[in-house]
Amino acid sequence: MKPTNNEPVRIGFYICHCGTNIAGALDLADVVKYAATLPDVALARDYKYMCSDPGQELIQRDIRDHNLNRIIVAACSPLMHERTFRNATEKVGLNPFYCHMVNIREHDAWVHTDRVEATAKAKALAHAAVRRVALHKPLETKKVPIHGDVLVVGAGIAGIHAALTLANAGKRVYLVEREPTIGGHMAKFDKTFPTLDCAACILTPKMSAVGTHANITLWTYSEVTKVDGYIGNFDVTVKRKPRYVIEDTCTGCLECIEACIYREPKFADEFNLGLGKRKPIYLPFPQATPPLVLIDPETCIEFKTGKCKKTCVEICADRRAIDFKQQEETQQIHVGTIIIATGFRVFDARRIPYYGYGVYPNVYNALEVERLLNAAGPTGGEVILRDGKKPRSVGIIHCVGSRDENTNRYCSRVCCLYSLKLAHLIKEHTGAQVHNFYIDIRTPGKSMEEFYNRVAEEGVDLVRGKVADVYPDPSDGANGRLVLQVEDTLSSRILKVPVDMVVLATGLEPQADAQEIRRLFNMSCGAEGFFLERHPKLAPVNTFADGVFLAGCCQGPKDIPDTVAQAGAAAAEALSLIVRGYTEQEPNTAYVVEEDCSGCKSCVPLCPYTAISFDAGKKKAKINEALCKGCGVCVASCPSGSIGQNLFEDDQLLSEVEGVLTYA
Amino acid sequence: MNPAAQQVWNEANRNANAAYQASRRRLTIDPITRLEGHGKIEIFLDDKGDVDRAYMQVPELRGFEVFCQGRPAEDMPQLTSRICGVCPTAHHMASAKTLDDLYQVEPPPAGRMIRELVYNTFMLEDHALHFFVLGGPDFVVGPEAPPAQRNIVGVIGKVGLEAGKRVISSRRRLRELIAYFGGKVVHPVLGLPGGVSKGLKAEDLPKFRELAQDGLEFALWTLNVFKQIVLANPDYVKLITSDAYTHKTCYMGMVDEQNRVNFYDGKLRVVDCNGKEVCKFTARQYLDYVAEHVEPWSYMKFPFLKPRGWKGFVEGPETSIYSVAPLARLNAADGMATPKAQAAYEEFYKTLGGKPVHHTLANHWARVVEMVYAAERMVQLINEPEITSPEVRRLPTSVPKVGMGVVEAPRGTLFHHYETDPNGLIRLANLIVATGNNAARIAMSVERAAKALIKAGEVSEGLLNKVEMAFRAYDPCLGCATHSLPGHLPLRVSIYDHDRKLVRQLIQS
Amino acid sequence: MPEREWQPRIVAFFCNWCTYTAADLAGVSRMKYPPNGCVIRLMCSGRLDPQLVLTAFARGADGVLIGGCHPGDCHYVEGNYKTLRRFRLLSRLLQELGIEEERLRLEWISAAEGEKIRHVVTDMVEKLRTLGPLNLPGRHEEWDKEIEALAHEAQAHEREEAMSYAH
Amino acid sequence: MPTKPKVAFYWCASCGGCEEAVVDLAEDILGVVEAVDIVYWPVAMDFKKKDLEALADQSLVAALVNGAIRTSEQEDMARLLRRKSQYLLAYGACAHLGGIPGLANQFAREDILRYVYEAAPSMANDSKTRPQIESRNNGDAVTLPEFRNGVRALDQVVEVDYYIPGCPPTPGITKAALGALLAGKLPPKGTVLAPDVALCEQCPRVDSKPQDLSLTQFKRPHLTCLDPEKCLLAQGIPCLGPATRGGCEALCIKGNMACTGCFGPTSRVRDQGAKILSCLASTLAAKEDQAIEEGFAGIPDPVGTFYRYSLPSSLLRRKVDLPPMKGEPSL
Repeated sequence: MKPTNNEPVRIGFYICHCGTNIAGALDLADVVKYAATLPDVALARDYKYMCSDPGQELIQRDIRDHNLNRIIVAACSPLMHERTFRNATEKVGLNPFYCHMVNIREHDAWVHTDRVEATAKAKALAHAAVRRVALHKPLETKKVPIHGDVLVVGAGIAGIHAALTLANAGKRVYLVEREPTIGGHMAKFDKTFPTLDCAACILTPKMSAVGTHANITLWTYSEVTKVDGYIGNFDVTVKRKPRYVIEDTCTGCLECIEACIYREPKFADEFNLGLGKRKPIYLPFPQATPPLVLIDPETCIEFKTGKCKKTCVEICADRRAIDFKQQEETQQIHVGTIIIATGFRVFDARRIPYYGYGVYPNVYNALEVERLLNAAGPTGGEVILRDGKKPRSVGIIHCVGSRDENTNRYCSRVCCLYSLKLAHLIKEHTGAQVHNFYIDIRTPGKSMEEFYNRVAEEGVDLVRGKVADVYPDPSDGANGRLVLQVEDTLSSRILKVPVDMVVLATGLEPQADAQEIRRLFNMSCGAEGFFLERHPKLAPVNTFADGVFLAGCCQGPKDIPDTVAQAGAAAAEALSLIVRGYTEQEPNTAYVVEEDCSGCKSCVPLCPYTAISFDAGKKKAKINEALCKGCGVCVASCPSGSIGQNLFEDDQLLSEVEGVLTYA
Repeated sequence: MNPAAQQVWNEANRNANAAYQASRRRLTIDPITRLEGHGKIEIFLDDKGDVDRAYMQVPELRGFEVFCQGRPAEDMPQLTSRICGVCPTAHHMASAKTLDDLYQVEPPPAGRMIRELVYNTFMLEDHALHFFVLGGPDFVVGPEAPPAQRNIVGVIGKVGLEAGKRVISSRRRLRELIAYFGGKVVHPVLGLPGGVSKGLKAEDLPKFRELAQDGLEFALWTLNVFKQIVLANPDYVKLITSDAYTHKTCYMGMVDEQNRVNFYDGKLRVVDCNGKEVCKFTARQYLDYVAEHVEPWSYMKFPFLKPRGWKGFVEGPETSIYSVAPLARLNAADGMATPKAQAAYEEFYKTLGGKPVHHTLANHWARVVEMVYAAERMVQLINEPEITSPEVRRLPTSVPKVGMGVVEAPRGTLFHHYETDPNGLIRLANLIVATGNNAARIAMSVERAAKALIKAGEVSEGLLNKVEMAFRAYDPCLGCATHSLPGHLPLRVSIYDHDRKLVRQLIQS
Repeated sequence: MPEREWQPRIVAFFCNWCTYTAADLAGVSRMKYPPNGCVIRLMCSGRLDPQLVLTAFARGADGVLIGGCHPGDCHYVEGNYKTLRRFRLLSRLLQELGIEEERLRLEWISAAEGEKIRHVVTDMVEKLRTLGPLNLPGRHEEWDKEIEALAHEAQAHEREEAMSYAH
Repeated sequence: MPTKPKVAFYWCASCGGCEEAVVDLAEDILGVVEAVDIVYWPVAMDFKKKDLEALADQSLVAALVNGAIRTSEQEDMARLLRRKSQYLLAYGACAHLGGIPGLANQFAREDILRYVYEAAPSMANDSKTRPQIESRNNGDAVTLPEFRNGVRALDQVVEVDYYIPGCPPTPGITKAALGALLAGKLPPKGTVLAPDVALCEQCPRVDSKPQDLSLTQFKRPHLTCLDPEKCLLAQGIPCLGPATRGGCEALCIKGNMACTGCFGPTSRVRDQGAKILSCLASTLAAKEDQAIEEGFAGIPDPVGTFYRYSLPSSLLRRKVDLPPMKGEPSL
């Protein structure tokens, strides 16, 4: 499958120093010398930075002056710069797919120590490329239209911000939230560092904006169950759980809650992490959006016995908003891009037994304390112990479930600062003596260090040391007081600090079902389980699934400013696709050579995208290029070698194999 | 291979090569022609220029028994048929019967009939091939005729184009029947344990009834041709009965309950050179009655009657050497199971002076008698009401271990013996093939012929052809005989004087 | 080129989305592993035609490493299951033809598992060292000497004949 | 008058089925005999090697050689015929691909000798006599020729111009090939003279094959009732049809048994076994190792199934650890 016009193949071979990244690890001159000897190679050069403008211009000039018709760039990973160099060749009228990259940085210079061997490997890879590129064919990139609607999954601050950004730009957004209300973790906070402005004050306006926005279809208490299709054209199935209250007719008057036959709330209230109580019919919290009640069938008498007076229904009267028969329903939507903002999960402190969380009543995690501090919280903003007393001394333990061999190695990034915030707020609310036990204080970011200094000056006691044990004070009349044992590594003394309340600065973890979500959307996860961005610097909100973007803590722990910034970035990425209206795809599609096909149908069922059909009239298989994603499964399986694949033709791959092995 | 042995091999090899290179400039008949396979004859003369010793060698080894190891037993009918493309159906059937035994499953009546029908059709057409194309020319055209004529084309010239066409078209139509059931006529695929892969459609029955009838007429016509051209010619009769082609050995053949010839199934009966029954046994018992002897100068093994032990290449009532193939089958049986064949059988013995007949060349006649039986049997089977039943195979249920099977191939008794693991993968395979069974007698015939025909170093092309005839009379299939050897080598006759020097070069012209 | 002492040679077929990216990650993370493997990029491990594996061995590879996404994670839904099935059968076939099991290896390596790349390549190189060279081109060459010998002999013989005609 | 074109037939390590195939031209063989001058055909005519050597080089239009190559003798004949003829045709699966005798490439020659002359159950050979390359018998030196360590296809020994595939080739394609040869209407050198589309195209059962087999298991034919109308793959029987050149008229299928691949791969495929393996493995539905193994239980002998005829011409050619190895002198 040599080029159709049988002009002689003239290859230009370029090898990049990448500063010292590559040049430092292998003998480039030697590789260039070798490459120059290979068949069809018209010229071979090395250059400091091929990807720089002068580097690209060098290629372009050579194409003109030496009428090259094939270009090989030995440099970094093609996943990094293939497009760059293809564009460069295309600019001077050479089909971009006559350009091929050799990965001698990530796969060679950076991972091998023996200079001779690394150089030899570069030669082998070069040889493979030379053989391969000679067989390349001119190809057209495939344009795929982008559907204008966007799906945002998760309605915490990240999802909310992304959704609003897009909606305000006039795009239709489907915002899907698993919980009955939007707001996510931020809605539970009292104040936010470093400015100490009230979380609700900055969040609730955005929440109601979402609730009322004409371009936003908000589905709470709902989950995405199926995603088909690909960038530009996703078909998404959303499961809507029954809340037993009809959205359109419920006015949010809350009379039904009053009317419930349970006089008093007696069931643990999820929003307040069990610190407060609710009734079987309830509103998650006052500013819940949408402002709709829901019924918990687990606790509702009617659901359990069917013998309830249904006082709620009576009071709702002809609004008829309550519907015990309500069924789960599914919605089908078609969108062009997707933003994943599924957030994080608080580290479960019970995994560190010696801190006594869940054993000693006065050991709290940070989020619980946020609720205690919150004026709308279960205690109306009173920081009180379980027995109702105000704590006189409080110990805050940093890095619980972070930077820890036994739980998570990574730093959760926000704990230091929120611990300082909590120290400040607790002091403010209770006047208690507050001790912070830290490993290191980490306060990167704008005005964070200043905030740290301020709190320190307020007289919070900062102890550098990892708390080794938390146990009940044995002395009489201690009633519930706890002792923290820690080594102060600055004065290297073992301290035993008695406190009334222990706050654990629990870290951030991936959602429990992160793996399922990843599969659903065909993304990847990093080692610690957060969703993996396509490139940490160059594509921080992209994923390996084209058209799917990341925002917020599902990608890794971050604070609110960064989350909002990233959400904006994700929205912008989606927007740029939509505005452009199409995306270019690798023309690596498979095709059936009709006269060769025997009609054995072996390939037909193998295609995951049903791109292969069988023409019963001709008795031949046919591949729909628009549906083909270029995996090549059918090519490898075709028993008579009658299916080809652009960019991955049999002879191209065979020549690559032979190439790498020819250099012994 | 250990270094010492290695050295011996290499040494031997260099010599072999040297010897071989030299032999290319020696008197040769190279290769021996008109037989399926190759062989090599070394003739050594004494000081009077008479034959001192002649060695019939077969230097070939394809290794079927070994490379079948690890293969699924059900593949054996197709694998072993590749031992010989001339009698693939014989190997295929022997193998299928071995699989019946291996899996302890009997084919249903229709399955068995189809097998036997296909098999007799094959015997008929294969005998015809030999009579008209391979062996026949010696008689039909004449042993002394120029080589360019001693072939099928020559035969056609002699019997006339019409007759020639009849031979060809009859064979073709007979082979169409084999193809109907076997898919391919060379290397058919019908054989499976417990029956056949495919049945006979009722609508196709008339076609094959007619074919069987024509087959019978063809066989009788062939018998007639043989009588007119061969028996009518006193020289040929003299040749047949001449001492040069006569050996008193034992004879082995398969017989039915009434000791009548049967190709597909029955017991094996052996008679001695006086026609007295030596033994009668089933396939399962073959290891008690047959053993194989090795000579350092040939790759072909020499089977003999185990109870008698190996006594060398000797004749007479006590010899353990036996022969197979048409003459042997007739000698080993008491008669034929069908009327016209029975008649021909009686005439055969009447003409040649009673049983048993020891004249190797009588094989050609016996072959024609068998053609008549095969054709008559075809007619019987195709008229069986049950033959169109769709029940042609029973699926095996038992765990395989050992299977042994035997048929009468055109060129003689053919044993297959497999042992498998419980999954039916071949662990051991042993094959004793028709020409193998004849090896010892062939070697003797060749030496006898050489001794009788080469006197005082006097060698003519015609004479050498007669040496070949001694050989060809068995219709020896060295393809089969050497199934276990790697590749072929053409037969070469080299004649050396008492100083073991080459006598003279003889070029055919 | 100078004859370097034998080094195991691995041809690696990595899928674009997981394993190839993992190899990039190993690079970005500056992990060190032996230079014995050359990676050939496929969009999906399901593109791996067994002919490529056999060609690699026939052309001198000592080992072939196939890298794909973890089961359930295939970027193309199920390509890696097809790879798995081909691998199982191919591995059996190769062993029956005398190629040791360790010479053909299938690993599921996700985009995040740069460390696994390091481990797998290092481990495979060690195993191949203990197995020694496969060197099929050499073995075929060795085997074919037996016919070349005769070819020369024959030519010699012909020359000889030519001479004799001359006289 | 112009002399008729000269043609030779020769066999190497073969079963004779290919000669039968030529004889199976039946009436047409007379036409062939009319059109050409057969100057060499050991199976049917009394011309000897000397006659062949006497001919001028290139004086044969064509030599049709069947059988695989296992001995020095065969290599020698192949070279002689190559020298004497303008076109050398590999006739039949053995010459084309190595054929069934090529399965011996899974075993060392010593294994064969030991079994045949010592281990076989019917052997009576306590002295462990082996045929000797040179033996002396009351003073007579009797020699046997040299055998190779393995089997080769014809084009692995001499240059081949065309291939006529099949075990054996059908009269149809034989006639077509001879026709093209005599008419001088020949495709590019190296072509296999048969359709370049897989067998399914001409398979009478192709329509009965569903688009999605999603087989849970491959089956062995002797344990399965075979529907004589339905696609054998659809019945779970491993069939090489999809990976095998058409042109045989699907004879085995008509015999209600699976294709075993004797026509070899299409021109686009380098290794027939690898391709059918890939196809069948992809077709299986199983996903877990256990289920996959069970699925393949019906293919207990992949080498024998996928390389029934093509082991010597496959990419690996033979079991890799057989002698001669480097260092060991070749026999």
